[in-house]
Order: sequence, then C-alpha cells, then structure tokens
Amino acid sequence: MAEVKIESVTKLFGEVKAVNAFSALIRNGEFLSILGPSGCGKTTMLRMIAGFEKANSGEIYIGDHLVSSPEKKIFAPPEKRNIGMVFQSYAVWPHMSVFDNVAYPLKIKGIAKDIIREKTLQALDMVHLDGYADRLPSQLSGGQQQRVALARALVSEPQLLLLDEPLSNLDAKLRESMRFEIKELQKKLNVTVVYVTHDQAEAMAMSDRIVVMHQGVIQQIGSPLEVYETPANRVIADFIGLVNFIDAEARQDTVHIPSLGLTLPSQHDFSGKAVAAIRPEYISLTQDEQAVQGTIVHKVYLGDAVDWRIDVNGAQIRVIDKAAALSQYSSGDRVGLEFKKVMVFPE
Amino acid sequence: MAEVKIESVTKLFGEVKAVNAFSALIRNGEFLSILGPSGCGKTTMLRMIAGFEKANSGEIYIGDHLVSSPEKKIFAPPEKRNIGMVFQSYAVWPHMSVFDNVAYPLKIKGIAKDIIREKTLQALDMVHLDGYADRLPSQLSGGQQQRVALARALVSEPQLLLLDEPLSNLDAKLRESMRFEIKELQKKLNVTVVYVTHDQAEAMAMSDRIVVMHQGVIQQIGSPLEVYETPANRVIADFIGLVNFIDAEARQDTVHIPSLGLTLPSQHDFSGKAVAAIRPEYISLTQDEQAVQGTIVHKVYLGDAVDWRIDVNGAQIRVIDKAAALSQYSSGDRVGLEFKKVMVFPE
Amino acid sequence: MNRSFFSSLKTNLDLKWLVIFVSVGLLLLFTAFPMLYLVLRSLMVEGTLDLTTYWEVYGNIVNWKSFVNTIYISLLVTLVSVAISFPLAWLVGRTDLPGKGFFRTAFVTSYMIPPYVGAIAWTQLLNPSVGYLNEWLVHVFNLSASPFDIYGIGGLIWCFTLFYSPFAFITISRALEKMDPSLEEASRVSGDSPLGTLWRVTLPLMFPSIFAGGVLVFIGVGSAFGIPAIVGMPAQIEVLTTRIVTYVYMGTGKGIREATALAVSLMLVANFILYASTMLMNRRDYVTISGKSTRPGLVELGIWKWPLAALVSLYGFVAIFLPLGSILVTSLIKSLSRPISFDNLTITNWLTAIKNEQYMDTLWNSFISAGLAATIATVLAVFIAYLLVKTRVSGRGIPDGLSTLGGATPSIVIALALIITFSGEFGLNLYSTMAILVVGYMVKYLTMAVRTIAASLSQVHSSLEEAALNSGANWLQALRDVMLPLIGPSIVAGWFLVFMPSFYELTMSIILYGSQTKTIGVLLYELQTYADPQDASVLAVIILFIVLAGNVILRKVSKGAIGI
Amino acid sequence: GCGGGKPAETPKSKGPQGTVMIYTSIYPDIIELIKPEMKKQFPDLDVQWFQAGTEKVMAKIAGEIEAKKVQADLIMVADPSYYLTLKDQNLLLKYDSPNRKDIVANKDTEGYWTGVRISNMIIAYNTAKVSEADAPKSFKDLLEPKWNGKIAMPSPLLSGTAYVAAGVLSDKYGWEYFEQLRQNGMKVEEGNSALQNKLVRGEYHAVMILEENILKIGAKGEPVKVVYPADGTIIIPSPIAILNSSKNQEAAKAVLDWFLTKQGQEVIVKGWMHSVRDDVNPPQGAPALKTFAENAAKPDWAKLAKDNETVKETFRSKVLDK
Ligand SMILES: Nc1ncnc2c1ncn2[C@@H]1O[C@H](COP(=O)(O)OP(=O)(O)OP(=O)(O)O)[C@@H](O)[C@H]1O
Ligand SMILES: Nc1ncnc2c1ncn2[C@@H]1O[C@H](COP(=O)(O)OP(=O)(O)OP(=O)(O)O)[C@@H](O)[C@H]1O
Ligand SMILES: [Mg+2]
Ligand SMILES: [Mg+2]
Repeated sequence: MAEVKIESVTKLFGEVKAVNAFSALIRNGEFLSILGPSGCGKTTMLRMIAGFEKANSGEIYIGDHLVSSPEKKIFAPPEKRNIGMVFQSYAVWPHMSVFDNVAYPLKIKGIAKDIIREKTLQALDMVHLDGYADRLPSQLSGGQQQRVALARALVSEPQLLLLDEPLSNLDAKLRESMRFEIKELQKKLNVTVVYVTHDQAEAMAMSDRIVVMHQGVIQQIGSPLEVYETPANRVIADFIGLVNFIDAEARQDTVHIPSLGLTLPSQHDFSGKAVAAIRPEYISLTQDEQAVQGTIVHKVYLGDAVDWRIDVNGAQIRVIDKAAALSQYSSGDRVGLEFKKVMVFPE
Repeated sequence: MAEVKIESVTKLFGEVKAVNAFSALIRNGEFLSILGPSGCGKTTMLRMIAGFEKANSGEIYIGDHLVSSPEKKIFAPPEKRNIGMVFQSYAVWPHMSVFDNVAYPLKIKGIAKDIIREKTLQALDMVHLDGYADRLPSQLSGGQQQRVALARALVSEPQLLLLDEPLSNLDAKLRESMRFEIKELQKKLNVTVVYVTHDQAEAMAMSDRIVVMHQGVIQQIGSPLEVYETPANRVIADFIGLVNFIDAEARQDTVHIPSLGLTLPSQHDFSGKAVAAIRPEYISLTQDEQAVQGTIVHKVYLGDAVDWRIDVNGAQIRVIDKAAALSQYSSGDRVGLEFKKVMVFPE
Repeated sequence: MNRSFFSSLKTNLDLKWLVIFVSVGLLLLFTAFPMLYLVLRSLMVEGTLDLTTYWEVYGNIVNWKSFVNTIYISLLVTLVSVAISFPLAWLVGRTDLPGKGFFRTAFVTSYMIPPYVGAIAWTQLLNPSVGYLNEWLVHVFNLSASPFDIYGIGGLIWCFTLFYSPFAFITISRALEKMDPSLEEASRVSGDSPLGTLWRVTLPLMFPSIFAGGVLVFIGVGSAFGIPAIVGMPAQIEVLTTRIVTYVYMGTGKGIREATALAVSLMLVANFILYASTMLMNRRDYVTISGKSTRPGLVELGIWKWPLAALVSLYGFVAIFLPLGSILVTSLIKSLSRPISFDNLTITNWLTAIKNEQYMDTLWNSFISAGLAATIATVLAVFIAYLLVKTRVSGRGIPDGLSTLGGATPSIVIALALIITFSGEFGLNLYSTMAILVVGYMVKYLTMAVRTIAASLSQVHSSLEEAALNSGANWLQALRDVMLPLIGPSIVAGWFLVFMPSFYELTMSIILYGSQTKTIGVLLYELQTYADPQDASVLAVIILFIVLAGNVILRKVSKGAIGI
Repeated sequence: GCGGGKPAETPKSKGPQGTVMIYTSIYPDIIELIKPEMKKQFPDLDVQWFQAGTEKVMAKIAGEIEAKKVQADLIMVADPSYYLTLKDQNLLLKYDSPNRKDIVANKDTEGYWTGVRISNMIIAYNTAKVSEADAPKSFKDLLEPKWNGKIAMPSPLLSGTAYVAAGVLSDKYGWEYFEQLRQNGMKVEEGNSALQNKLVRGEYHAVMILEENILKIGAKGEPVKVVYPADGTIIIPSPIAILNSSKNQEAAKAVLDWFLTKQGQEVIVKGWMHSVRDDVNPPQGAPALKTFAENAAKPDWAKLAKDNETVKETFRSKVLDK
C-alpha cells in the first residue's frame, strides 16, 4: 500500500530552488536513503512527502492516492497521510513526559489504554529508554531526546516512515543498535522507509537503494554497491566515500596515469583527457620495490585503520589501509603502492 | 593560559548523578575529546566548564582562575570565562541574520566595524557558508544552522573552545573539512579544545587525548591509540570500536580460546577465567586451510569494506576486512580466519 | 473579504479552514458588523451620504487638541509601561529574584482593581489639599506644601501606567517563561553580561510580546474614559474619549454621529499602530520554543539580588499596596471627613454589604457574562491568531485588525452600535438580554486575547505542530494537545485579560443592562456615585479577594498550569 | 420587548396589566422605596426600571431612537430641556393627567410632560473647614479670593443639572462669571457625586452641587451644609412623560397619575427631593420650597433646549480649555 511515487517535484524558496524536478518511485517495503551534502534539499523533499511543505509543481502519490499536485489543486493534509516521521529538529513536545510523547500517536488512534501502555513501553525499550518514561524532555540529554522522537515515529507502526537524520546524535554503539531495530521493524511490518542521513556508511548498510542529491537535483539512484562502485559522475564519486583524483588519459580498456607512470585496466565509453578516481581503500601499501613508490607524509590513526597521505612524485595520495592498521610504517618512510581498481571520468 | 583543571566535580540532577567525581587536567593547547554513550554526562560536564550548570562539589580552574567551587562559594559567570561554545541544540538566534549571529561575539568585544565584517565573513567562509550572510536561520537547513553555531564559536578566537557535537548534522565530506578547519585554528591559535562527540573516528582523528565516560564516571583518559588498543576495561573496549567477546582462559603470556581451539600470545596480569576481546579488523579472511574455519552467515557491504558475520563452531564472529572489499566470498562459503591480535579482560 | 482567502478555503475545505472560517464569521457578525454599520451611519444623514458631520467634528480645533493629547498620553504611557514591565517580567520570570511568585501575583493585582475605583483611590492619596500621602509627606519631611498634585498630566500618566501596564506585564511575562534558555546562554558565552544579554538577545526575541503588550496598553489608554474623567478633567485635560462622551451625552442622533466620527480617528490610529508593529516584526523570526528541549536555567543576580528585590518591592508597594490600602481603609472607615484613626474604623460597611442579596445577584450576573465573553473571545482569538501567524493566506491580518477596531473604540460608542444593530432591525434582537452584554464585552476586549495569543503562537516552532499532525492528529487535536498547552500561560492570560475588565465593565454595561442583568460594574458605579463610596470600596475589595482566591485555587489545582 | 400588554389570565382585578418600563435617573434606593408602593397600587402590573444618570439614559434613548425601537414607556430624567427636544421630535404622548391640577411646578401647557420632582442646584460647604460665618452666601461669593483652589462644580458637558446651572448663571452674570471662577481656581468634576465625596473629605471647601446629595450625606452626620444662594437657587423641576411609542399607554398613564398623587410625592421626598405639590412636606432637614423660591432663578427651558451645543461649547472654551 505504501508505494511512493514522486514525479518531477520542484520546490522554490523565493529564488532558491531547494528541490528541482525530483522523480523517484519508492517501492512498497523498500528502504530508500537520500544522501547529499548539507543544504542540498533532503529535508525539504521529505517534508513535501509528509505534507508540511507544498511543492510548486509535480505530483506525489502515496499508495494509490495523489496527495500533492499543485496543478490539479490537490493537497492532502499531513494527518491524512498515515506517516511516521522523525524531524531533524526532533520536535519533541516539551510539555509532555517521555511516555506521553511516545504514546501520542496511539492515543490519537483511540487505542485502549492498556495496549497504549504496553506498546509505548515496548517502543521505549527498543530505543533503550526504559526507565525514562516519566521524565520531561528538558531532563534528557540530546541523544535521549532524539530517541524519544524515534520511538514516537515507530510506535504506531505506520505504512511509511520518513526519518530525517534520526541517529545523528547517537554514539556508534547505540546507532548500530538503532539501525538494527529500524531494519527489523521494517522487515517485520514491510514498511516503506525514506531515510535521510549524512552518514554514508549508514546509508550503505541499511538501504535497498540510495538517492544522491546535489543542489536540489537527483544525481543518481541505485543500490549502495552501484552508487559506491560505479558513481554516475565525479561529484558523486567525491561525495560518496573518499577518493583520490588524478589527471589521466582514457584509452581503450585502459587508463593511463602519467604522474604515477601507471596504466590500469578500466571500463569507460570515451577516450582522451580524463580524471582517474581511486578510492583510498583501493590502494594497499606494500614493500614490493616494483610497485609505485612514495613517501609517507602524514599518518592519522583511526582506530580500526590508518589514514595515510603519501607523496608520489609531488601528488598527495590518500590511502586507508586496514590491513596496515598495526604496521610500523611512519612519516618519512618510503613505501610501495599497489592499485587494485580505478574509476575514470571525463575531465 | 587556558589550561583547564577539573578536580573531582560532581553534578546531581535530583537523584541522578549526571557527573560523578570528574577529574582531569586539560593542558594548554590540548585537544581533548569526551566520548561516551548517550546520556553519560558529556553535555553536563561541558556546561559546568562553561558556567551554565553549577557543580554540586569539586573545583574547576581555567588558567589560574578558580572559576567554580561550591565549597568556597566561588562561581564565575560564563561571560567572564572567555570561552567559545557550540551548543548541542545550536542555539542560533532566530531573530538575527547569519551575519549578525556570527558577528555577535565580536560586537560584544567592541571591535571596529570593518574588522568585524572581515572576520565574520572569514568565519562564514571557513564553514562554507559564504553567500548566506543575509539569511535568517529559519531559511537554513539543519546542517547550515549547525555551521552558523560553529562559526560563532570560532570567530572571536577564544582561549578555550567547548564543542558539543558540533558536526553531528554534517555529511562526511563537510565534516572532514570542518575537522580540518578546527584543527588548523587550534594549532594556529594554540587554543584548548574540549570536544564532545559521539563519533569515535572523529575523536580518534582529532584528539590529543580522549576521556571515556560511562554513567557520569571517567573510565579512562589516554591517547587515541591507548584507548583503542589498550582499553582499561571491557566497557571501554566495547564502546570504542567494535569487538568480538569470546570466553577464554588467561594463561601466562598467552590466552586460550577453547571455542576456537586457539591459543594466542597476550599481555595481562592475571590468570584464570577471562574474556578475549578481538576487534573485527584484527581478523582477516584467508583461504589457508590451516586457519580456524568458519561459515559466512551474513555479509554487509559498507563501501570501503565488508562487514562479515562468520559462524565458528556456533559462535558468531564479526570481521571487517578492507582488503576483502572486492572479494567474491558470499554467504554460505567456508573461509579461514587469521587472528592478528587479542585483548584480554578478567571475566 | 479577500479572494485568496476564499480560494484557499475552497481547495482545502477541511476542518482547519472550516473552524477558522466560522470564527471569522462570528467576528464579522458581532464585532465588525455593528462597528462598521455605525461608522457607515455616521457618514449618512437621512439616508444620503453627507460628510458634514466629519467636517464639523474634524473642523473643530478642540477635537484636534484632544486628539493630540490622547496620542501623546497613550504613547507615553505605552512606553513607560513597556519600560517598566519588561524588566519586571524578566526579573520575575527568568532570574532568581527572591519572592518571585509573590511579585508575579502582585503585579497583576492592579489589573483586578476597576480603574475608576483605583483612580479615585489615587486622588485620595495625592490630591494637593488633603491627600493622605501628601499630608504624610508634608508631616514627615516638614514641607511647606504638598509635594504632589494628582491633577495634571503627570498624575494622569501615573494612574494610567499603574492600571494599564499589567497588559504589558502579563503578555510579556507569559512569553518569557517559555523561552528556550540556551538562546540566552549562547550570548553569555559570547562574552555578554546578563544585562547585555537581556538587552541584545532576550529583548529582541520578545519583540512580538512586547509589541503586543504595547499595542494593548495603547488601545486601552486611548479608549479609556474613567481615568481621564476622574484625574484629567479637574486638571482641564481633555482627551478624545471625554470629547466623544460629550457628544453622546447630547442625547441626539446627531450627537451619536459626531461621537462616531470622532471615534473613527481612534480606530484608525490603533490599526495603524498594529499594522506598523506587524510590519516591523514580519521581517524576523522569533521562534523561542523549539523542538529540542534545553534545561530551564535562571539568571543568577548575584550581589544585585537583594538591591533589586528591594527596588521591586518598593515599586510594588507604591503601585499596588498604597492604592489598595487606600481602598481598604475607605471600606473600613466610619466617616470620610475625619482622619484615619482607630475610632474612625468600623466593619459595619462590610456587614451591610455582605448581607445585601442584590450584591450576590449582580456578582453572579457579571461572573456569567464576563466568563462567557472571556471564553468565547479566547476561543475566537485562538483561531484568529492562528490564522494570523501560522498561515500564509493573504488577508490573514484582517480579522486581527477588526478586533483591534473594537478594542480601540470607546465603550460608549460600542454600546450605541450594539443597540442600533441588535434591536431587531437585522432580525437579531439581543437588546436587554445578557447576550448583548456578552457581545459588547467581546467586541471591546477580544483584541486583548488575540494579541496575547498571537504573540505567543509566533514563538512556537512549527515542527512541534507538524509532529502532532504526523502522529495522525487532526488539526484541532494538534491544537489542543500541542499548540495550546505550549502557549497555555498566554491562553490563560488572554482569558483573564478579557474576563477582568468585562467583569467590572461600567460604561457599556450601564447603557446595555436590562432589568434582570444588572452587573457588578453598574452596582459599583451606583454605590460610588450615590449610595456610598465606602460600600463601593467594600465591593471592590470583595471582587479583588474573589479573583485572587480563585486564582490561587486554580493554580494549586492545576499545579501552576492555570492561573495568572 | 416590554411594552406589550399581555391580557392577564384571571381578569378579576381591574387595575392596569402587562408591563411598563420606566427609564429614570432617580436614585436606586428611591426606586426600592417606590417598588412596594407600586405593587400595592397596581398588583397586576409588572413595573420594570432602568436606572442610570440622566445623560446615560439620554444616550440610551438616542440609540433606541436610531434603532427605531424605543423600549421605555415612561421617562423621568432630570433635565427639563430634554423634554422639549423630545416633544419637538414628536416622541411624547400628550396626556393631561387629572392630577396635574395639584402640581405647582413647571408643566407643559399642552400636557406632553409634567414636573414630578424638584431638585435644586445650591452651594454646599464643609463645616469642618469653613465656619458658618465664612461660608459663601451667594454664587457671586465664590469669586472671593479666599476660595481660590477650593471650589468646584460638576461639568455641564457631562451632567444635565450642571448644564442647567451653567445656562442660568451665564444668563444672569454673563460668561465672565465663569471666567472669573476659573481664575479663582475652580475645578470641574465629572458629576455631583464626585464632588460630594471630595467635599466630605475636605478636598474642596465649597461646591456647586445638587441639594439632595448634601441632604443625604448631611443626615448621615457628615460635616456638610447647604446654602440657598441669595442670588437665586437654581430650581430644576424634573418632569415625567409618556412616550408615544408605548404599547401599554393605559398602564403608563396610571403610573404617571400615581406619581402625581400625594402618596407618590411623599416617596419622592424621602429621596431628599422636593415635591411638586403644595401639600407635601419638604425633605428632612430642608426648608420649604417657597422659602427660597421667590428669588430663585427662572431657567429659560426653551433656550436651554435650543442652545445646548453653544452653551456647552462656550463653557468648555471659557473654563475647560487649557
Ligand atoms: N534536568 C535534569 N533532570 C534530571 N536528569 C537530567 C537533567 N538533565 C540531564 N539529566 C540526565 O543527566 C544525564 C546526563 O545528561 P547529558 O546531557 O550530560 O548527557 P550527554 O552525555 O550529553 O548525552 P548525549 O550524547 O545524548 O547528548 C542524562 O541521563 C540525562 O537524562
Ligand atoms: N524557508 C527557507 N527560505 C529560503 N531558503 C530555504 C528555506 N528553507 C530551506 N532553505 C534552503 O533550501 C536548501 C535545502 O534545505 P534543506 O533543509 O532541504 O537541506 P538538507 O539537505 O536537509 O540539509 P542538511 O543536511 O544541512 O539538513 C538549503 O540551501 C536551505 O538554505
Ligand atoms: Mg536537513
Ligand atoms: Mg549531550
């Protein structure tokens, strides 16, 4: 029932085109993430689906219902759309206790008191806030408030969940556990989820598909793997994950990188001046003297990996090597670089 | 000048001990992060340093000044402490334009108009908000508002910076660039920074030292490497980074893990029943038949790595392997596991 | 009234617009229609358009002089009231001032004294020949003459400020208490002192409420008759209302037309001020209640704590306890001609007053009519305010303007308008019923509730309402469960701001009351003017006591949620 | 609608029935005295009262006239000139009551209105502040410098009786009289009652005021005393009249008749006003009307009705303008 069809939706704030001709079909039960830099229009798009912002043009269907169409003068109010939402600003009601905040969607549905109680406590449990039911939001930490917002969105098991950076104030441990809960719930209830996040790893781990936006425009829609491994353009490659860009020349089936003195196999449908894009984890450090040689400039310890900057013939190349996490290389050392994969874009 | 000395500070909210006997010496120019699960007292501690919350006991010095001591009835108000702060709730003033928000600390200092203008625009530039100077906060996205708060804290180049999850609503790309700016500024001005974050990678990458808190109590203070590689206890090992816990037996210089049929070298000062803690990146997958064998249960693609769950004699072991990012293993396959390091804690 | 209003109504004929539409309809029928009809009639003489009334009224230099006086006095009182009320509201609402709760109640107490009773109390205290306070000061400081003379522009402004500044105080303090404290903290950490923060952050953030309170004071002062008659007239100070009443008292149709014509100037000025303040604010955003809760923090006054408490107490003493004391003494005194002394005190005034059954009837009448007026007005105000600040429909400000029209019109003109429109000529005959009193109070005081509620509503972040809609609540439910509780203090304040003046309203009631609907205001006036000023004082003290006690009980029962 | 006379269901009594509405400026406590008497006299008649100051009653009626719906059957307000205006507008019912023959005071020759009570504008002083010898003897005496700042009068703009006083005195002494009063620091207050209270407290030493106010508080023991000015007490015989829109004219006539009887007038006198009949005693503490009637001023009611605006405006500009 909760397939969402968005057709060429545009939203203007005065002169600013916050969302520009956005089209997507979100399938029933799908987990779709919207990724993109700060200010690219993610929240605006979500708010249009929820019915808090009126599009300037384009149509939005939820299930079979046309819920928004400025052209046809149709606009269904938010409360008619049966949506659960977590707001980027939490929107936790300061005058209600944690329990009342979370129980609210159930109360509105007129559910029996004891069931409300049970479901609410269950939802609080799920976000690890058992024991906080009677607190007021002002007596909670930021992350705790965010979890209240999450519990409130989940409690009534809506058909469509819109989550706007719902985990941004949680630590990794908790975030992971929340991710798990959201995924479980989604699978159990077959909910459609539209998820806005700034965390690529999160988007990768959870999504069926990812929409990448940039300045209001969709750049690419695809599975996490597609978006990461075969980004549609340089901008996406740059935004999703880290990448080293190096001037190159596209040849048939190969790409030549003069500064590294290297030719690597590659698939692309053009030739001539190009940019080679190499993700830091596509490179590993080696002591093989045959490999491209560089000097370690900088080394940042990341816990589960080390982030290296290596000078190769004047160009700084960034390498993240998990295998090398424990290695004893240090600044100034000469090391070899082994390139496992490369992406190529027209210049 | 901005050394911060905190001596056994405790803060109660009614019955709740939000911060419990917190002591730390933050050196001049040091970058200290406070890490800990949601609700552990990070914000509260920061607010006590800033002077928005009165400690119940203990002393806080900033430089040579005793700024808070309930016992001696001393309490310096926030405006006397020369601090820059980013609030977890942003606290961007809705009635002022972006420019006015950021310029405010300078105006208060009575700096000349043209210098204010210059410095403010510079700060906005730094947070990538050039061109947004005349907007009102209500016309900004969440991440943009957060950056306004950051610019406002940095603009007057205070001696001490308190940052409460200042980058939580920014995408990875921007966050990294902000981290860089903060670090640069810190080095340039030799500012002391106390940084609250829920992002361990961020804490690792930026900090000179990390304080790990749990339920109001300091668990460990140390360099990122120390905290990650030699966590003081199980709780920290679990909180900082991912970890597989497996029942084991501590012997002299080695630890024996019965379920894996494995004995690994290890340093610890006790013997007997123990828990072995192995981080996912301490394990790599191999086709070596000699290695411990397991079956792949689950595989999550993370972009720059793959997150595996592998069943070894009934125990689920988590492995994150960057080298294997491109590998073709899939669920159901049998693989070998090679253990590179192990931590041991008493049970 | 406005095309886009109707078109948005048509496309979204849902609950929200239906409710708003009905409210605006009621407003049009009961407020706008009588006022506008009266104005229309003032433009017609015997059925044809005739501007001679206006020529005469506005051709008369005297009217211009009183116009200037009115504007001057109203503006001055507004400024002084805001200048006093904002710091008081801040001290009481946002700091650790000792005795806050007490002061909070004390400062609204003067609102519970009918201005005509209060003004008389001040003339008793500060008249130049035998004013109690003057005499005391002469005695203590051995002066050769009375230091103060209440009859003068200074005295007028003094009385006005004391009895009308609670509009500002109530409106501002309600909004201040709900403000997100981290907005202030951000300023402190930027290096600003508490006072600087107050000035540069809190004050501007409170602009909607400050303007709202200011507009209310302005409207109230500009259209008041009691204080100018009691304090201004002996000093030969004429204002618009005294001129208007002079016209009305001619007792002719022409007099009514002239009075209306002159009242139009007040309506215009009030609406202009409203419009100007709205324009000033529209460019900014004043959300101070957001979706991220922060801890309520109080500003610590440090060494200023006690000096400030002393200052505030002094103000409270002078502004509230002196006049109240004067009223109380009057109620207990045997003979007004003799000095206050123990043997000149008696409680017989009280005993006779309490035994008088008529008092109970009128109290009940007033209670019902004022209660109804306040409740209906508050409900309408919620919707009008919502339309004004939370929608983007063009023409959304018109209902607000209409309610201001009523507020700015002197009561006597409203009374006439109601007689003329609701005596059956248009099919609706409310004359001599309690309904016409309720309508009259609503017309006159609706703007109090609209302004107060609109100011608070503009400070609530819309995501809080959205979250409720999103939870499946319809618009009314969202309003009930989220918006209204969040601005609860202002709703209560709005209700109270309508209730109190309606309760002891005089000018309108005395013309509109019927044989069964005598009100407390009328009774007070009778006592004051003929029977016994002492009885009037007794009654005033009783009213005050009932309201205060009711307030305390409500606060206790509702755990502080309801009450003023 | 109160004027409509409904036929009583049990026609055993033959007195007037239905309801009658009286608009009056008579003080409420007198109305309370009248009510039981009326009940005795007209057991089947529902008599309703609307009471307010003269000016307020006038304003209410003006509104009702505009709405073409006058509710009053009878009016009894203080200002006689107002009745001339109403008569001019054709709003009064001509009724030559049989009791009119006993009335000595002012009455309309054609019978549109009839005097029903007599109020007097006099001078009153505070005996605690002023000795009897020092007290003013005439309106003219108020110009003596010793009264500077200690005298007052009600505003003719807002009070009907004060208006009559202003008209009479300006006719008699010219407007210079008021100009001089002003120079002598005379204050103008909203109405008689404000003056009364301030006189009692000693804020004013002597005031122009209605006799009935002073008689009443004097009887309570307050230190005030009436002076019947040598240059003419201003006698104001306030009329009663029936409106021709009355729907129960029979009852209205009966009520009017009753007011003019001795019985009716005795109640009026209890309210500290003088009777319009010869055979009724003066109010307690007051001399008989005739003792000060000879040299009393004789207001020109027609002129007062016609010049209303001019008189008020002149007073305003001479005395109230700053
Ligand atoms: N006013 C209060 N009354 C009672 N408890 C409070 C109050 N304020 C905070 N707390 C509790 O104190 C603890 C510490 O809160 P704090 O805000 O310092 O957490 P935090 O570490 O910043 O968490 P987060 O990462 O979620 O922001 C929390 O458990 C919180 O619920
Ligand atoms: N009311 C408004 N008036 C003008 N511009 C606005 C308004 N609201 C948002 N914008 C602009 O529209 C753009 C999109 O905003 P949106 O909130 O959708 O961004 P976002 O992708 O959610 O960003 P973030 O990750 O920072 O939350 C931003 O550039 C923002 O500045
Ligand atoms: Mg956003
Ligand atoms: Mg926090």
